[in-house]
Amino acid sequence: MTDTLHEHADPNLHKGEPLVQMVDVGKTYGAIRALKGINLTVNAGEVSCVLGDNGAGKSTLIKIIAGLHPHNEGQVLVDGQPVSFSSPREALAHGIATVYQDLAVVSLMEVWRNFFLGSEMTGSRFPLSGLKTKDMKRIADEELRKMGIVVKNIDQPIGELSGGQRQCVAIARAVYFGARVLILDEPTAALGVKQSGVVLKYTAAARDAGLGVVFITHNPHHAFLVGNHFIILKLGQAVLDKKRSEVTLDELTRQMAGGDELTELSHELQR
Amino acid sequence: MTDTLHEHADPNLHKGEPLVQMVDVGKTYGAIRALKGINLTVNAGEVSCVLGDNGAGKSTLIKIIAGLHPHNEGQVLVDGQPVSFSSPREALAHGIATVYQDLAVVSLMEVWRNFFLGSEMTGSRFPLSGLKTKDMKRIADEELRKMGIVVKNIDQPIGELSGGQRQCVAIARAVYFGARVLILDEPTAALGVKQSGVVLKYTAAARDAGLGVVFITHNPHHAFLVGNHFIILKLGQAVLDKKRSEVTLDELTRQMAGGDELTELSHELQR
Amino acid sequence: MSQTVRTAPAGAPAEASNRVTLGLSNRLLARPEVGALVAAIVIFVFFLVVAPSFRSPSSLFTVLYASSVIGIVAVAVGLLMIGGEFDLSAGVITTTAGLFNAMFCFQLGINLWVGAILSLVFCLAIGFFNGYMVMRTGIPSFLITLGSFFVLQGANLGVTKLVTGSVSGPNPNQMDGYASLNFIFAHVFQIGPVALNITVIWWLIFAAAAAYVLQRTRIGNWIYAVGGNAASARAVGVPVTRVKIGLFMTVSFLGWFTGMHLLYNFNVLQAGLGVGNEFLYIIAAVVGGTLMTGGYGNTIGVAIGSFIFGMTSLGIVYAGWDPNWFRAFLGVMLLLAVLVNLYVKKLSTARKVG
Amino acid sequence: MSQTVRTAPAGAPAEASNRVTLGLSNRLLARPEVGALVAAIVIFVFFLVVAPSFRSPSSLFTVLYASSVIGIVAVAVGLLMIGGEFDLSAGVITTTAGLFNAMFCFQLGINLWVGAILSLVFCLAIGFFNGYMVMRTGIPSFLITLGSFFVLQGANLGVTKLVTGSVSGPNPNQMDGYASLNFIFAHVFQIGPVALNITVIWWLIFAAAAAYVLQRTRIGNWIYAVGGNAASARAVGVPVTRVKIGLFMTVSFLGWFTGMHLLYNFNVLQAGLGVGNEFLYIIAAVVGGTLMTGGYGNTIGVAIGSFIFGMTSLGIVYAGWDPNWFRAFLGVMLLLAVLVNLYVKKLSTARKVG
Amino acid sequence: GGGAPPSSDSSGGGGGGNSGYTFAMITHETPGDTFWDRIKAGANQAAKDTGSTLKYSSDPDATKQAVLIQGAIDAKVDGIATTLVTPDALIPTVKKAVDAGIPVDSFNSGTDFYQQAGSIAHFSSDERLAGQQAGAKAKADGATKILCTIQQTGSVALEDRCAGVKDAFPNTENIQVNGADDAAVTSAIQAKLAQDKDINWIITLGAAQGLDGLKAMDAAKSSAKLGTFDLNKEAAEAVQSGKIQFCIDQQPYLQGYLAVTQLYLYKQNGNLLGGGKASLTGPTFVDKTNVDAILPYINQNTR
Ligand SMILES: Nc1ncnc2c1ncn2[C@@H]1O[C@H](COP(=O)(O)OP(=O)(O)OP(=O)(O)O)[C@@H](O)[C@H]1O
Ligand SMILES: Nc1ncnc2c1ncn2[C@@H]1O[C@H](COP(=O)(O)OP(=O)(O)OP(=O)(O)O)[C@@H](O)[C@H]1O
Ligand SMILES: [Mg+2]
Ligand SMILES: [Mg+2]
Repeated sequence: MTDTLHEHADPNLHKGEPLVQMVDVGKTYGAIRALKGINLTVNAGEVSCVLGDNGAGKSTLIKIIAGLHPHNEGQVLVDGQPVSFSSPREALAHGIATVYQDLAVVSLMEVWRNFFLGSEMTGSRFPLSGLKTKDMKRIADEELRKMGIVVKNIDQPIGELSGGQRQCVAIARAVYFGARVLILDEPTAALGVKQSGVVLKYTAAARDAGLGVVFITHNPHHAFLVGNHFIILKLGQAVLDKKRSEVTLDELTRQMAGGDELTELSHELQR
Repeated sequence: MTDTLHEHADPNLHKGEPLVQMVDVGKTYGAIRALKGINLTVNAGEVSCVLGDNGAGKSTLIKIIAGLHPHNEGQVLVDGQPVSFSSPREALAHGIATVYQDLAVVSLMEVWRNFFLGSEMTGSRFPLSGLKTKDMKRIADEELRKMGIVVKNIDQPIGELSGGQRQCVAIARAVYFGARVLILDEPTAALGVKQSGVVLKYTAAARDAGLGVVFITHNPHHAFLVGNHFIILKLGQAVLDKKRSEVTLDELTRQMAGGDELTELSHELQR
Repeated sequence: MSQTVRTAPAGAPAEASNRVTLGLSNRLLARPEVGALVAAIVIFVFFLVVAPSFRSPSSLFTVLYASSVIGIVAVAVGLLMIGGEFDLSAGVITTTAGLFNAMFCFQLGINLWVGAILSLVFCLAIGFFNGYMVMRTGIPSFLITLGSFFVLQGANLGVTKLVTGSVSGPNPNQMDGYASLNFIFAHVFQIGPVALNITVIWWLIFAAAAAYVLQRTRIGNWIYAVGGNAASARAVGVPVTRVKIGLFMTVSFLGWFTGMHLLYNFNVLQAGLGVGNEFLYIIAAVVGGTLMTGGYGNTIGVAIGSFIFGMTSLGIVYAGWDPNWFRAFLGVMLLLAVLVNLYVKKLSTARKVG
Repeated sequence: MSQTVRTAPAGAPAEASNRVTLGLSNRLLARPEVGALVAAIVIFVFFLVVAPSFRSPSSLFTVLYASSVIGIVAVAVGLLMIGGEFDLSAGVITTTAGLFNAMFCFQLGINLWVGAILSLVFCLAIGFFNGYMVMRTGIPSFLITLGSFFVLQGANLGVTKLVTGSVSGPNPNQMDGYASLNFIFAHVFQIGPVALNITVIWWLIFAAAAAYVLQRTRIGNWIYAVGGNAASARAVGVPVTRVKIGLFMTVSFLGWFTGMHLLYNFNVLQAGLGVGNEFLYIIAAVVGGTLMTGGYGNTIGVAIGSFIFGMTSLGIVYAGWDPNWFRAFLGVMLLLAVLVNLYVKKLSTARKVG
Repeated sequence: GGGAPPSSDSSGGGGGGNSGYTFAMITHETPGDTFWDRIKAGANQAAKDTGSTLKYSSDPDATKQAVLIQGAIDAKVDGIATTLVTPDALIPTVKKAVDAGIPVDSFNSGTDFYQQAGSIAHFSSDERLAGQQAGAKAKADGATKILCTIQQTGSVALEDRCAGVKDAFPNTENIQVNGADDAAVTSAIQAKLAQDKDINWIITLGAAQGLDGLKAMDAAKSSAKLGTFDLNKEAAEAVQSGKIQFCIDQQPYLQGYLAVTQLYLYKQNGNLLGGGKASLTGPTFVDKTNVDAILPYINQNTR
């Protein structure tokens, strides 16, 4: 997989250079406030982890970067230029690829078509030139195998896959096409231990290839394995914003959940 | 929450008594085999954990018990009687309540309507008698608060909630209405540490109230905290089937993922 | 603005901090029927200005009558659409109902009440058939009811021809039971200078009853659920099949009702009547804020949609515009109504409280 | 059965164990058009048996012609439906196209080619308008195109009356350019005893081209995606708005094409023509296996659907059945076609390989 | 079948029994209209009387009507009777039939074009003339303004009728109504009467719309008078009771009967009716003076 990443990564990335910056960004959905005063910098070659409770605004945050919803307040800068994406296509054109928590795939379409959707391989640039169907099937299959996912039939509609398998397709796609910034919204939530491990390795590899990564998760252990920078959201506001060097796993866990709940719980439930 | 459970639990449940038994059950989706030769017993007052890789057939297994898909092979017994549910309504009539991984809620409907959907509170048994709207809103709100979820407006369409919040509504509903058997398909996947803890406590409380619980998860730690019985599926077949006394957390984790991958990974990724 | 924001004490942010209670004006604006209401008012005022003869009370009642004849079936079609299905046979079933009643009683020489009740049973059976086929086969209701639309249209003609030897039904006005049926289905109340057709009253009753069922009963909850997400609804134990079949039967019930009105008001029905009305019902429902894909809407909105349609099609006549352009005006009016509706809905979500 | 099951070596169960390659017969059965094809064959054989005059080759070509006139626009409507939208103005736009061309050239006395091209531009503009409004406002396409349906219908009548003083357009057959346009849009090839209308050839070309685009090009991929799940498609960078607008314009392009055929074949167009055809297109698409909700279907299937419709409506006439029951027969035939289609699809998934 | 006249065992024009001919009749009928039902009744009776087989089909869309004619050619029928409502659209196909050696006659509409089409004979009422006569009657009755209702959008024949009325009485206004819905027709006429108080005469183009017009006048408390095209039982009774001033009858039964009989006689004898001109079956007026005589025929569906 590292080869895939290096092949596709933008060669002009320099570690530590800011790719995406959010300055005092806020967002309301009609009457409901989802985000307020968020500052976040995504640097090349670093993983920024966003943690937080359910409904804290994590998905909203990344939907803004990905161009799915415009922000209402503050500024988003990409490569230093202020932007307000009106469609994900624009974000993709800036090399920002995203795995969404809830809108990953088109159920009725085949696995390989989903994999290449929006970035199909064609013979020429002419819009009606034929698709390279065989190559696309082969590549989709290979990339999925690298994640340890073997779909029974690459021509199956993706709606027939299990929830985790679908998630893997979406992740494999984003990694394959994510040239500069990779955004992952709870990528490991639906995955088993093994697949989670693979995703974490991918994340690390992407970071090492110089990409900027935003990694959203509920799992402080996962976050701490790969993150360079941690932000914890609560009710739409950042309550913690620290470098890896300034924080410990214990602190993260405590901040996330009001303490070592899991350990406590295990005592409580012990029989 | 324990009070909720005790209020609603069937008083005739006796610990250890088998509620649901699956004997050599198999299932194919058209050309695709999803399950084969599964034996599983859900006893009153016990938690049966089903673990397995993505696509192993966990969701398929519980969809059979829940009456969503009929099985093709073998037998399902409820209270010793062979059954083949043709709709979830029949399963619910047998006191089997389920939280599904992928079809939890009706997005356009209000939170409280979703909570009570299918089990509305009405003034009388007459089908056109008025709904007890106020009571329903109050109870939905209370039950959600018990899980630590505060929705901004109980009249909001549930589609506007975050993924985790939606999951919580579905869980709270199943617990509230689950009178005999409670089935949870990856309930903690979308949840933060804190909410996960709440769900685990619920699960334990349900068990202690005498319900039979089927708990599906990717997380061996969560499973081990509450489970009495563990089954690991691989490619539709059971590869491990042991009582709590016969197994350790380490063994579970190893079996699930081919070993202590996470620990290994953390070494690998350590910088 | 009149919104209230309850902010919890700072110490307990996780508990209730950004909890929100929407103000009355926002809650009102968010209702599906309000957009339609505003559109109706705009169009009403518009015609008051451009069409002097629109201003008399009797004109209003003519418009109400025209709206009610579309509106009664539209109530049921709206419910069905909220439940996620279509019924293209809703137009011709009105004619089937009337013809069945008239011919049956004429041939056997029995009381019209018997025929009316048998006709009702027959219509309900058609509704049941539609619903059963849709649920059983999984074929979209558009296709199933298109089939029954064609079959009923053909049967109206074929059976009438067979029974009466012509293509119009017999005239029931000399038969037993006519007076009472005429009163129930087609009476006209003279209130001073204006004539109020009883269908207007029925229309309002049906719309209100349906609104009650939708908002306040378990069945209403189920209707929204089967339309919004049938799979989820089934998963939590909603009897999806029964609800949908019930909705199809509701459509055929109100189709029967309108058929009775047509029979006892106009006495003679030609076999080709009713074709095309199925779309007017759908238009009324959609203009009234019902979602084409199901799960959202309201019968009050549907009633307003019917009123908009009735008002527009007669308003053009009252205004005395060139009849050749009738359809063009109608189209523009409909688009305007829908746009106003949309604009109001946007307003309701764009107002901030945070 | 001819399926192959590749079983991996027992040592590596996690790698590829229950991986499956479907056999040819199962893969064939799973295609959207196969059900329609089987239904078409059943109906074809049925009419061969019951209608002696159906058996002559010239009858077949008449059926093909009738199918092609529906089928050309149905190809585009099928694409649009796969893309998740409807177009109710597809029927009247054919008339608009023809009338525009005839009246424009007649009034100005210029070459018909000029009018034909301007008419094309005009139709594309209507398609663009439909698509733009749908995407811009988020109002369902059913409503937007219902509006343009009414407006075009009214304008066809109003403008024609205004320009020619009657309700039919002028006859272009003495004007410059008629011969070449007639050849392109309405030529009839005499092949021995049978007459093959050029529209049949065009129909097959359009259906094949659309099938190629759908299956083999990036745009086809996008059409499926915007119909299957517009939000997901947008999220991965598919230009949803452009794709949908393009689809609406395709419908109006083929509507224009059919309008040209009507004009140069029948010479005089009545302003009321084309109303109701929009549903025939939708029927053809749905009978051909297109999903009403979008994301699934195939233009070969749509072509077969058009053929089923053409065959059924003429077959009933060839069979000489009681014309009063025509519609009833048509309804039953359509239901049968859809049921056969469904049955075949069930077959394809019920066959096991595990 | 309904009320065929009690005809003695058929012996038409020198033949009879089973002639073995198959004729096709193709019209632009909108299904379920009593007017067309009379045409069919006449045609069926003629087929019975001449011992021929009749295949009837129809489509209101001219382009599809042309396909139906093509279908009749394919089926190699012995003769075709068709309406020529959109002559230019149908003539090419009719010519094909003639070229294929199938005799064609025409009826109901297309008076000015039947010869050009190669039709051997034509039976119709002149729509425009009928309209003019209706307009003249209303004028004589003291009309100050006439309302003419058109129940099918964009139909040439209906437009012609209203145009005729306007010829005779320029202060005539048209409205479009939805003929498939009596309630809609009633309210539209009612609205028009309220909008324009000058209207004191209404001419409807179909019997059912005439009856709807009466309802509308009742409701609008209008004292206008009403005449209508076409006949049915209720309309005739309304004429009898003086509510409708007149019905214009173009004798559809006769048109259908003659069209088929002409084909039969042409095949059998080479007979031609009309002497190279269209044979008019109307307009005839049914009013208070003659309605009693005609009513029995209406009741048996032949008038
Ligand atoms: N389309 C929407 N309309 C209205 N409110 C919304 C919408 N989407 C999200 N919200 C609200 O915004 C807040 C933040 O939601 P978001 O999805 O960003 O949370 P999250 O942090 O991703 O939670 P989770 O971990 O459960 O996925 C929630 O309170 C939610 O109810
Ligand atoms: N409706 C369906 N049609 C065809 N195949 C299906 C269908 N649903 C599931 N499958 C297949 O059955 C297998 C088991 O799926 P299932 O959803 O039970 O897995 P799972 O163990 O729940 O996985 P996950 O942990 O990812 O949710 C998968 O290979 C999947 O592709
Ligand atoms: Mg989220
Ligand atoms: Mg699962």
